[in-house]
Amino acid sequence: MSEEVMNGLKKDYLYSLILKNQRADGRDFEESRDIVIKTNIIEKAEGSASVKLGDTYLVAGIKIQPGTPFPDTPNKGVIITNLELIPMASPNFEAGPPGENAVELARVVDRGIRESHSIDLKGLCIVPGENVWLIFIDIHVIDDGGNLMDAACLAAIAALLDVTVPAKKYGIGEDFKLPIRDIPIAVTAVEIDGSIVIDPSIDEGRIAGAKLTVTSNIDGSISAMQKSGVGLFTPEQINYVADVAVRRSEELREKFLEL
Amino acid sequence: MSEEVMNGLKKDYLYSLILKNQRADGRDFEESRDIVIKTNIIEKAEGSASVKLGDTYLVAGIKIQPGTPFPDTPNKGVIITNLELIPMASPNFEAGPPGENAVELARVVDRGIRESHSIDLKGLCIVPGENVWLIFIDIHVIDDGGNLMDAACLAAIAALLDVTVPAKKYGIGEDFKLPIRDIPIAVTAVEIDGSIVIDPSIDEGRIAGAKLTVTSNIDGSISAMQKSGVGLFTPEQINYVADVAVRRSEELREKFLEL
Amino acid sequence: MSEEVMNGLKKDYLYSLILKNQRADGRDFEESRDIVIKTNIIEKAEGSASVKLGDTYLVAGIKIQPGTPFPDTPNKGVIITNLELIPMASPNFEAGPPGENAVELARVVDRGIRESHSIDLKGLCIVPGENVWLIFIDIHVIDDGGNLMDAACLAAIAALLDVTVPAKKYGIGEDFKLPIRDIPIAVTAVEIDGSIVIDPSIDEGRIAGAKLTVTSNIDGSISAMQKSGVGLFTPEQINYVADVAVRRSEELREKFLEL
Amino acid sequence: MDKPEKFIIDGIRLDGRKPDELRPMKIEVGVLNRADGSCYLEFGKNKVLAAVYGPREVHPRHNQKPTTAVVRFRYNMASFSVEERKRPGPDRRSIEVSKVSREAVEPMIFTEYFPKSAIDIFVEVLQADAGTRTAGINAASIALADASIPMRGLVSSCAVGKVDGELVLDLMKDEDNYGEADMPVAMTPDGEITLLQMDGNLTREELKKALEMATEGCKQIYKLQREALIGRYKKELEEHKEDVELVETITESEETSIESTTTVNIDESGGLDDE
Amino acid sequence: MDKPEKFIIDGIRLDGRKPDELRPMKIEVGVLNRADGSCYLEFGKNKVLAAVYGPREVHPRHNQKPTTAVVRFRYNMASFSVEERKRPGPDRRSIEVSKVSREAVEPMIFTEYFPKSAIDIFVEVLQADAGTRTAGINAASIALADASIPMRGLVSSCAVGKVDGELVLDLMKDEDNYGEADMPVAMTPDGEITLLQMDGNLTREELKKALEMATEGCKQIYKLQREALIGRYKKELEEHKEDVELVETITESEETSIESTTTVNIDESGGLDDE
Amino acid sequence: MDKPEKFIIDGIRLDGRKPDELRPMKIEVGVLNRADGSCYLEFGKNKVLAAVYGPREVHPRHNQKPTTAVVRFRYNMASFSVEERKRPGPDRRSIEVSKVSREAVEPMIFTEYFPKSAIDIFVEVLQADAGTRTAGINAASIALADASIPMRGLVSSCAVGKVDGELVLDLMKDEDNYGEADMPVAMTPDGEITLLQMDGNLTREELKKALEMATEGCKQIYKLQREALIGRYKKELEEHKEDVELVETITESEETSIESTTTVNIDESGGLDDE
Repeated sequence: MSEEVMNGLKKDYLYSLILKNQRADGRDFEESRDIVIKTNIIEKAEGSASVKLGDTYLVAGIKIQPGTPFPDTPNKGVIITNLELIPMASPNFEAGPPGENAVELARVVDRGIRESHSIDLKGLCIVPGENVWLIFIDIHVIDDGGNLMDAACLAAIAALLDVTVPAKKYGIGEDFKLPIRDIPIAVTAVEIDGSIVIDPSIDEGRIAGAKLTVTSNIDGSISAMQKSGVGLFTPEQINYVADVAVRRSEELREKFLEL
Repeated sequence: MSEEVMNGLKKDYLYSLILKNQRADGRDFEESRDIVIKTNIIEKAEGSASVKLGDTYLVAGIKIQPGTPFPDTPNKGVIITNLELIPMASPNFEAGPPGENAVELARVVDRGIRESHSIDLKGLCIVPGENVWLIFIDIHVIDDGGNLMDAACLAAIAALLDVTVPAKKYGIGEDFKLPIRDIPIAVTAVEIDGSIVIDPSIDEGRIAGAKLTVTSNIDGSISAMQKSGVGLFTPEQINYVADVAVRRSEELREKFLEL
Repeated sequence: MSEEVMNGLKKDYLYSLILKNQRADGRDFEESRDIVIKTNIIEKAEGSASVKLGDTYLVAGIKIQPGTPFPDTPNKGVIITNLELIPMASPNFEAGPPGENAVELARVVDRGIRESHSIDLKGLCIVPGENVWLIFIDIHVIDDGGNLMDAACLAAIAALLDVTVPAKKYGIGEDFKLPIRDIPIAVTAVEIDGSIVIDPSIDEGRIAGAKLTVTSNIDGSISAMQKSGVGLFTPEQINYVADVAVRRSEELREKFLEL
Repeated sequence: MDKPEKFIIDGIRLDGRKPDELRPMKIEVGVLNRADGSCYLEFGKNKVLAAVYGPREVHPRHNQKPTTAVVRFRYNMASFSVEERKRPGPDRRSIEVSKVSREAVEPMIFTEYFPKSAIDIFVEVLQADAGTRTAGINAASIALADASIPMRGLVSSCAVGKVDGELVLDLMKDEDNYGEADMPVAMTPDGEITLLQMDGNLTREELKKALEMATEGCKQIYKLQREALIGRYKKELEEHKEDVELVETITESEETSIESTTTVNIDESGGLDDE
Repeated sequence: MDKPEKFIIDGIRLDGRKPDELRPMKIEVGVLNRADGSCYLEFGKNKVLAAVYGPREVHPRHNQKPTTAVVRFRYNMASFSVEERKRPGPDRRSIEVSKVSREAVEPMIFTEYFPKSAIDIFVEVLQADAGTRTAGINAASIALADASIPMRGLVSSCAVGKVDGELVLDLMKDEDNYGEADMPVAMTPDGEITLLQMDGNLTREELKKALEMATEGCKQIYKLQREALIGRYKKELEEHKEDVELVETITESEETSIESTTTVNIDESGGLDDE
Repeated sequence: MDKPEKFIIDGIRLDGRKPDELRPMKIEVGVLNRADGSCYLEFGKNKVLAAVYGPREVHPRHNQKPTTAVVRFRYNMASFSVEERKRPGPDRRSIEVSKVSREAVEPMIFTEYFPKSAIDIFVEVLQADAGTRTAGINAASIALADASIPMRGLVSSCAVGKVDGELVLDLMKDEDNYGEADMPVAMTPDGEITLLQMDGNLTREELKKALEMATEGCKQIYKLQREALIGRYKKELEEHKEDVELVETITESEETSIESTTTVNIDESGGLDDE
């Protein structure tokens, strides 16, 4: 009960701030929290990255091994994206197979990478119909500080940029860097009492009505979108978020030059 | 609690009717409810049928694809029968893997078809020991109005009669109609307060002591029987139900001439 | 509640006995309960044994069939050890996949056999990298009277000694006795109020702080150890239990000459 | 089918539709006995059933919410609904579709009226041909109304896609398989968005136009949904002759208002697509 | 074994039995310590254990029934009980066998004496050779009595099958594999049927005769079950010398009544078969 | 790597360590925001995270213990932590490691202070290189302290193994793969044993010596754990300037007592190994 009272108070407080064009951590509505990306943190993985986005912390590891292609794409490599909301990361997460939130996060990350054609899957064919490179993207959420979506997308693409395909180990020629052709960046916004704020903190995420993630590419086009949450957007709000997301993704993409 | 009171009242009412040789819907003890069978309702399935038996409604779909035979029957096709009591069909059904009722239904349907040698499994061998036709019978219960067993058996055999084996699609010769050699029909009776009634409604099924399903063939022989429910039958009752079932199955079999 | 009161009283009683250097069933601290081992009790298994250890009763069955070796040991047979705490054996066991106790028991049994090199796994290779003998050790706990670990280890090794490899059945030469090179014996001790007692009864196991299993070989060396339970041992206690275990295992090993 | 060279020839799509045309849609309300509300819906070759149970008790109890109803949505594909037999049970795709579908209809339900209880929505796909999630949402929305669940309004759903570089409404299977973008949308009668997903490639200008096309598509569907519910209502009334006089007045005026805003009818209007 | 040409030669079956003869049966009562009641039963090459716990508390509580006990029955085959190793855990066959076995014994239990509680019956098949479900039901029935669960009577079970076109009692493995019908039956002492399954092919006349044969088989088994329980009862009494005098009178009279109706004994009587 | 001919040459191991030397260890306390206590720990190439939540409510309630807290321990390996990708979710090995790890730390927790509640310990292995369970226990012990869970003392853990017939402290991966014995141990500050596992081959004399080596190893680790916690404590104090004066006195005297018993520091001391 007292927890519900607290949540009510917190909600009222955040609402009152929004009315005054303010956020609890002093950010502007279009401002992200600080981001720290580190790559090559797990030597045993073929690629890896950790992302800190404000209080959110997660790790992505890429494992690569040869395997059978899907029957309908015999000459293409395979991407398998998995995300776990391990109970370490939040009192709200439980052990067990991925629930709907983890599945949604993994699938939106996957679509962003896949639909931007970021990875040249045809370049990952070894023997057509028989042997291709399987790319396992595993994202481990360690600390849930809100907006896991953007952090997960950043970690996935950062880890992919770090990948060396271990061809030699399997006797399939020389090792080579995974060719990455685009850097899709996801930007998430939420609607709170009619206002739109970018990169919601965990408390903002909790009181938000609807959430929208827009993943955009180097050329400014959009490769994935996902609305979630029990709430509504007007078409105008969608277009506004898309604009902000494309702008913001350009700034974030510069992060990757630093790596 | 009030639900239990209602159930008690309903039980008393149905019992009192039975004593007067009556049923709640006016049927005779040996009378089935109306049956409507439609076939070829799912174009993407190789065979399909819906069955309405009174308030009960279910759909069977047959998918056929080549696959490996069982090691002990290398030159025979394979039947896999599955039935789902999806939560749409009744407030008493829950999502998840099939429970004991669904498993029992599927297995009795399967035995009726298998033991009547309705399908010529030897005719479904492609390459002995390597490749045979797999026949997946999937039964989807949509609306539980009682006596799912008889409806499920009808739907399965009706869908099988509708099957065209898609040989061409897999480059294995020309498409052909699945050869059906018998039309096994299941008839279920329940014991209520010493009386035997055929094709129980959902309320009759609920208050019944024991239930007996008899699946019989064109030649009047029996290919499967299953007693279920916490109750008893005398041998005389069993023989009586068998007689009624064989008679009734002959009437029902005529339905299939209409298809 | 009353059950907890009873448990409290039982605990006090057993504690008071221990203080007087006594056990509820009159045994010395280093004394095991009676053991009855029977082999070849399941004709359909390639090897089998039942073990009664006091009130504890369990059955081990060995099934052997050809299969694929592990990639990293292409010329070795495979041991798979499984143990089930079926709900028949105790009011505390539940149906379902093995829990942590069953997994621990199976793994300690497995390690004792594996690490003593009791089975010559290289002698179980049929075609290197392709076909080897798979040895399934399945242990069924029927009646939990305490100290399942020692009973399970005894049953496993007794059943292995009973094995005839069914080579003829699979057209791979003549049947042969499974060559067993060592007889690892597990001895378990528990700490109760500072004292160490061997082969705990179920009540002793329940009130014990910590438990230690030591599996030793013909040459007096140790092949597996496992401390379990929420309690502590001093290094001296560990060494003491190891000494007792090696001594006791020599006595038990003589049991196998009787088989 | 292999990829065709062109999807739009002289402004006409492979199945004869114009770029902004929906597939035919057929709606039957109240088709199930046990469920509190139900709907069978076909559009194009999609065939879906929706059922609603509730408000009803929540088991186990710790899943209850003290101040609102819990809305649960289970989207499921029958094993025989697709080309290759699908293994029964939920996969990752259906888990995601269930989640976004729930979030598409839940904003319209007065959940605050039913604290501690559950409203269960079940969608079964009997045949799939691109657009099953939008079909399911359309059917669920009607089933909710049929179950007399108090709602702010019906939700309508369709997809906009891109083929041959051109935006088209309501992708059918081949357009979906080889198309350049797919964007399922669900909307309130006021044009507010409750579902939005997209994969593929859209410029910001295309997104803007796509949202406008989706709005038009959802409007057409809304009218079909409303028509179907009124049809159901009239049928019920006819079964209670004594009430007919009063009712006719009501329904006629309703019908008039419909006819004044639409010329769509079941045969010539369209369907939905969402993947 | 490959299919033999004939299963019955000169009225004798492959294992030497007459068509209406059961396999040998061996019964031990009260073999387990932890269970409230138990029974080890062999017949033919089948070896099964049954254990009963209860009446005891039901977890989770919403599985309780307010006016009767819940009866639960778990039939399980050990991995090593069959030719090819069986994966541990329930499969579809064992789920069905558990259900019909529960329904075979539950009608005889006074469940109304123990509202809100559970009676748990566990059957473990240690070795299987056709007829495990009937073996399990026979053993379960004895274990229930051993656990002092109030019952209307013991349930007895055996199968009737058809080989070479002839009805035979209690199929063994080869008869089951290649036979033309298999019909496991369970009966009350009054000859009422609590379990009946059949697959294969029977005419109505054969069914009638098969039920008669099953009735005879079950009668024989009932006597063996009763004998085993009395044996157990006497043994217990011997362990309480002070009560012996009173008891001997009782048991002698019981035994007399048995001997008057049967000449079967453990070695020359038979077993059961149900699949 | 293939098996090397010798693991110890002139008293030096393949990675340059002496037989009784631990791998380098790095400890960071309080690295997570959501958890009540946390620790990141590297030793050798192992990288593990530990988090503690609690005391907190137990769901479902029938898992509560009326007089003590329930301690739960989940050891989990990330899919990318090992050479071949590991399937997500618990396997038999991680179930066993979770159990013995819980039993390694639980004896030190004052569980009786928190009846009906749960203390949850989560260990995630981000990179594995032999010794992950001992690394996890060391990190968990610190995370428990960081969460202010009342404890009798810290638990410290390392393994002793046998290679080339010689006992060595803290096996690294290659020594573990080809070694003759592996014995992970966890100890209280008083040298009492809370975890002990062994597989391989040890004589009774070797066991005795191995326990002595483990005791020395755990002592060294204990000091590193204590140092890390004091570092964390000081940092917190610095963030609360007003309290500094009082505190400095305390921590200085603490530090002195540490320096008087150890010369180990983070860079030159070692790690742990348990498999």
